[in-house]
Amino acid sequence: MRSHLRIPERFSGTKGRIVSLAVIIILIILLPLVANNYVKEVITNAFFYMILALGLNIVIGYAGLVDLGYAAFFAVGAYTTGILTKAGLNFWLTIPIAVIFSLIAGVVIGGPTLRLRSDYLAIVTLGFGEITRITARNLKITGGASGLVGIRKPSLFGYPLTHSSDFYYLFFILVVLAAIVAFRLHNSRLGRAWQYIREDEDAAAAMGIDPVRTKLYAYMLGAVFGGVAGSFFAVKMTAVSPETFAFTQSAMILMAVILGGMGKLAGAILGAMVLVLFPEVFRTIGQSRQLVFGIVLIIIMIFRPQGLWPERRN
Amino acid sequence: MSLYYVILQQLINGLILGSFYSLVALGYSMVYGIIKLLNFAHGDLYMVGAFVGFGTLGLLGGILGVGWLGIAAALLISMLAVGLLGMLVHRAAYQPLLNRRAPRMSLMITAVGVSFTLFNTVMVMTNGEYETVNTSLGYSGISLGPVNVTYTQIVMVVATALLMLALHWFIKRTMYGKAMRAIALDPDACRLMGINVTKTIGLTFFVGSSLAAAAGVMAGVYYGSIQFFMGFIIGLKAFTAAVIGGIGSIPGAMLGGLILGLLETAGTQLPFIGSAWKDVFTFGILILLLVFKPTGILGKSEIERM
Amino acid sequence: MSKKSMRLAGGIALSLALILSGCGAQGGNTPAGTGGQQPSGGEIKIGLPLPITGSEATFGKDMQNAINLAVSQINAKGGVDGKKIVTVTEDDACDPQQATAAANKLVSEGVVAVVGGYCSGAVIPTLTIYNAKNIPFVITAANSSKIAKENPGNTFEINGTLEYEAQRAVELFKSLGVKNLAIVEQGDAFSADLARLAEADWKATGNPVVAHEVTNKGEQDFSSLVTTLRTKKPDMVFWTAYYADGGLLIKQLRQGGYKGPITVGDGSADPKLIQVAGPAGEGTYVLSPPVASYLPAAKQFVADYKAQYHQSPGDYSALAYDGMNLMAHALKQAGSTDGKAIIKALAETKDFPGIAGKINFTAEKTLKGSNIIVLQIKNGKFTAAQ
Amino acid sequence: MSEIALVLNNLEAYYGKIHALKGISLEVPQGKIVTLLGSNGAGKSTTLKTISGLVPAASGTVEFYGRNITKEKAHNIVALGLIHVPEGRRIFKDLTVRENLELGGFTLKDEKLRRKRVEHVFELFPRLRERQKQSGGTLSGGEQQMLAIGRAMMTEPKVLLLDEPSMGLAPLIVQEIMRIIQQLNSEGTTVLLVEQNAKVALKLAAYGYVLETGQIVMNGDSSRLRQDERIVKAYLGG
Amino acid sequence: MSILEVNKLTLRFGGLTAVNDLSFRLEEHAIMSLIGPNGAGKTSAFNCLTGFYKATVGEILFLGRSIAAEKPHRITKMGIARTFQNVRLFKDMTVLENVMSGMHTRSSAGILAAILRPPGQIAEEKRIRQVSRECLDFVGIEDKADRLARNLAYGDQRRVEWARALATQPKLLLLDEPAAGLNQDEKNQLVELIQKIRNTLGITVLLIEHDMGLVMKVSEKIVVIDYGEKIAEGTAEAVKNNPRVIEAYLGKEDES
Repeated sequence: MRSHLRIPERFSGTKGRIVSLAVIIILIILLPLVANNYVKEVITNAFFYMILALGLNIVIGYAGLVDLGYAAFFAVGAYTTGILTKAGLNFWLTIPIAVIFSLIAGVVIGGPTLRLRSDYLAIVTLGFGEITRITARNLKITGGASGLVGIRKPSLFGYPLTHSSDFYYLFFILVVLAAIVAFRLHNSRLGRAWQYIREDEDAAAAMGIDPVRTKLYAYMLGAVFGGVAGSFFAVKMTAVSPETFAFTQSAMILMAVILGGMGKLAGAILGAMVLVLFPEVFRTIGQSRQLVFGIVLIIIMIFRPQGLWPERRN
Repeated sequence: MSLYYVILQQLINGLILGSFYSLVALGYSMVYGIIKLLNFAHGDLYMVGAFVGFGTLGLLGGILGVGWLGIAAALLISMLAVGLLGMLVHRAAYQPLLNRRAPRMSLMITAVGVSFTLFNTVMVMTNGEYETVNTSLGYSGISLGPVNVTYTQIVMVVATALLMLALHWFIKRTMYGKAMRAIALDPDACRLMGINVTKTIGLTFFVGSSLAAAAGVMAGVYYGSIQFFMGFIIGLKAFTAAVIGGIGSIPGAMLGGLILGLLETAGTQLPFIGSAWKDVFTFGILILLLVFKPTGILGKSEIERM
Repeated sequence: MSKKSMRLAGGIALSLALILSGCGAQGGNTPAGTGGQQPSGGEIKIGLPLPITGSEATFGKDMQNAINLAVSQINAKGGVDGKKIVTVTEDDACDPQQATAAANKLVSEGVVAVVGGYCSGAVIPTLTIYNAKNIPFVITAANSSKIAKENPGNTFEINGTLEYEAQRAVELFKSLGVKNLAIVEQGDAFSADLARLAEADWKATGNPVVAHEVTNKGEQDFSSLVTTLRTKKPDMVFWTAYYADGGLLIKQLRQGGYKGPITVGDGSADPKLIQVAGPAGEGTYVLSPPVASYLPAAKQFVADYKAQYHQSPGDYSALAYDGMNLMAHALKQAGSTDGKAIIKALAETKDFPGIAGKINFTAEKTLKGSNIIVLQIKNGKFTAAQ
Repeated sequence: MSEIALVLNNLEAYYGKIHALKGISLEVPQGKIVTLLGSNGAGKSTTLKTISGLVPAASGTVEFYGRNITKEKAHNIVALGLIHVPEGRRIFKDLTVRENLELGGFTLKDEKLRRKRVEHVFELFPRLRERQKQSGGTLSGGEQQMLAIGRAMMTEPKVLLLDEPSMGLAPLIVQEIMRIIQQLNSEGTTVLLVEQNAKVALKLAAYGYVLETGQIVMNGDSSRLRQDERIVKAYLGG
Repeated sequence: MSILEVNKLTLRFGGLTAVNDLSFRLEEHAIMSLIGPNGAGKTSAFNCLTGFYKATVGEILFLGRSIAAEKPHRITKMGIARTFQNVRLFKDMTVLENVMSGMHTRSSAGILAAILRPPGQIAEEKRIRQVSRECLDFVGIEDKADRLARNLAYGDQRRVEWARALATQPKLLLLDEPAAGLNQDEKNQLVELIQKIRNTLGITVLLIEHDMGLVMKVSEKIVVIDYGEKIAEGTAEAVKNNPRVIEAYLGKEDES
């Protein structure tokens, strides 16, 4: 009986979803035709946080692991690309290298700590984040405290990417790719394994799932998202400095995930959008905007503790 | 200076720094212990405490002077005011989420929101200015060769120790203290004992926040300068200290604070580390410690996830 | 489900509409891609990218106040060629990402020129954004040596570069007979740069740097650092960062038994340094930017500032004031609001009489000559060092 | 003549989204043991939780000696003399046995009285006195159940709600617990007993109610219920 | 031959000895029960067998291979499945997804396959679903496959757990108090199911149980432990009449 009713319901749901998604995508594609650079810049920034939020969502939302130092992965990608392009390497070639380094960072952070309880994991990841930032600040190769400047913007098939619109579209494509990868990961054998572990680690182990290895995969994949986003960040900003990767940055990305709704792809996207757009919309109130932001954050959490668009099925 | 004096002086330095960390970590750990919340706003309560103390000193300074009497009054008033603020934060921001049994992550993000709110409120109110805390405390003290300890430092450490002892007594001996420990274990069972759980959690916030305020006032008096973002670093450090000791454990927080203070001091002094790398050193030791003793030094080993 | 997605779509559309309208009011009707727009209604719009929130907010506000004071004075005298100057402040929060957004916002609001800039890290990524629209930028505080390297041509620095300051510091140390130097910085771009330059210059004189230490911003306890420094036996401790923590360091150096001289860089040249350090501050040498309170030419400015804002001007207030006046002067010289003309006028600046000293530019568009002065704390006051 | 200690009137409650109680009415006369039987998920525990205020009632009333306590907070109900010993004992594992008992007397304002009551519980359960400094978690299952009941006795309640006191205990221990419940009852405490183990419960209680999917499907004197074929088949193991 | 051989197994937590010098053998295709009073160490022994606890001393051989040092997920992969005393489902996932977890060790798609979705991965997903549905069908709740686990009645939640264990395609199934919380009707069905698991799937079954009636009905062999030690072993009849068992376990229960 139920399944009879469910099929058309589902169908219409999917259809509605496809239509609204198509509308959104068309809007996004057409926007640069009417918007000025500021709007494009803000939305590009939102795209950027969406990629990071999708990556962190793998760690936090899918696998249920805390990470207060996600900016470290982002830093690894940004510095790898920054250093290598300054050394003369083509930007696109630095991406696979950034991926490799982020993977290594994921293993280094995940490896020794995955057996820890969540709150301890919180401080350890925070510690790794700080270690990364301080190391970047103290080393010569990373440009020390003032970081790397003068990173060249890349070109694509001979076309130099310099305009706001170029990066707008580039980051939009990245968001789409990231969303597809995140979606597919979530709906796969590995994605289910993450969910099992998040819900009950012992039961998952009893089903033959290796908790440590599975969690490590989450860290590694999260790290890759962060690393790739970092690579693009470096060339978009043309500068990388250690303070960009401070704890507040990690907290921002974490907020995007939780504000939107942990574990939910659309939630991470929505959260990143709210987080970037909110302070911009309230730019006019000047110094109080962060105060208003804080209050709004509390209010949202009180009324939507599961996030704006939570993962919840009936 | 001979090596002996350097070690002695650094031990003293570490101890004083550590006792501040301990005092802030205690509140962090208490709140964590009872509702499993990483209260990122705790450092900001410390900051607000410093400002309330500063304001009180300004108001009462004329009557009580800016010596120990005035400072003691400022300390008490700030502890009371910030304690109440902590209760307000709990009631307004955290309890609604606890009532809905919200995920712990949401609670944590709410704490970030509270931190933002407190931090920016003070920023707007002080116009982002640094304030200078003027007291009549001098630098006289005890000197052992090149080793210096001022009377102010001695009083601060003694006051910190007294506050910790008082807290220990409160937690171990009074019914409310026992209730707090019981709520940490099983809040529903506590309701069935006739314990008003919400009120007791509020009381925990009061105690934790007033300890942070005490540390804030003392820091203001001791260092002489306060500003709206002074809570951020100490918040992170207190969190670290609480975890080193075993989060949720009161003696653990005290121990963790002292260890952190000593570690940082050692990191500054040690060759090849120095001040530039001292935080890397501290976090490195923290991570190693957790890898080998995954629940902190005095933490209970229990398995649960967020 | 579909309802939800519709709601999301609606939400996105709404927020897009909000930002579009937030800035579109002015930005929307200006033709895209052209430089200096013709301002309507006899106004010249000038953008101020400054840190208004975050830990550097104090400095941002000091600068904002000074610039607005300059603007009100200029407008009171009839403005520039009969046009009133209006300012638009955008918060960069000392963060590169926010700064880029702020810069784009200013551009889309149609600013003709930009004055301000405090954190080098936040300033650098914005230079090309302004340059793409030929918008001139007078930087009144940020002075990392990397700015000149990245300057696409539209940017002018009126704060003396750190190279000059480092040289001035080394001269001072030599004159005081220092041999062993200890440097303490704060790990940010500015103080690290100054520390690095000073260390190189000092070593070039053949003398050793016995310690180069780093503290964290907002960290209040330097006692272990002090003990460490004392074991290195320096003849001079040089603090290259800001006044709040600098005051604490001085106090704790004295408390910890350090008896040698102390010098602080221009980030610490603020009366609050004396307040924080208290009696311990006596005798400290201060490398100061031309701070208003100690400049004979700035007496009137200080008085006006106090009258207007009921507080003393901050570290970079005088330079910010000069920056605005310089920009107004250049606008007059250019005789139009065309960006290229203003940039040309700025580049041709000759002996502009700022309250902080005469302004001339090098080929790199940085301030020619050093405007650093050496002060010393005596009887709780900054006085010119002899 | 016996007064009615506890009356439930058409009580409804939700447990999350599940309609757990669909109109429960029952009476517990003073001085008696009344048992509530039913399979897992029938709503027995929810009934007790609704009485003691842990779960809010959606409609209907709970009256305690004529006083409507439906909307009272859990901690206030305790002060009235109605104590709920929850399923799974729920003792404070990291606190000592003595501290557990002291917390049972949280509502007592007088420290001396509290100490006296602890002594009284120790007389009732000498094994707890031996272990008073041990932490609750180190006790065996039976001892934990004793502690849970002893903790509830600290306020000398008029009515005791016991949820599955025999759960997970070996038969020998179950017998001892039941003996204790009987003793408390004979000393004047009214008991509402929820049990899986119908055999044991009906032996102890004077009256029984049978709950199925949130509704009372049968009630009567224990002796009558013990004879009922349906009961025998479903709960006593035919 | 014996599928499982436990030799002198001892488990200590600090000062407490949970399992003491326990030895027994389990023959292939048998149904055996491990019984004992509460706190006797039954679940601790179970946790040793499945790798959740590491035995302090002793040897555990599964099909002749030592598994005492193996991790739980490895043991599952070798062919031992278990259920938990208090049902531990993935509550916010559907019944089908719960059972699919059992197929984890019997499938192989990795990260790249998840992202690229080659035909092999799609076929594997299909197979996982199909086998899982078969397992649900076997325990009789196929119709509830798409419901959230948390919304199921207790008895059905138990069934999901059994289906999930069966989906790991074990050779040996360990059931930890499977009858707890079931009514008599459901207990009778459980007995049938246990027999069906052994008879049609050929899986050896070892259970811990409190319900003596059920134990007596279903087991071919019973091991009784008390205070972590084995006090008796044998058929239901033999154990029932063993005076040590009566004293430790049954007490004077049957007076009514």
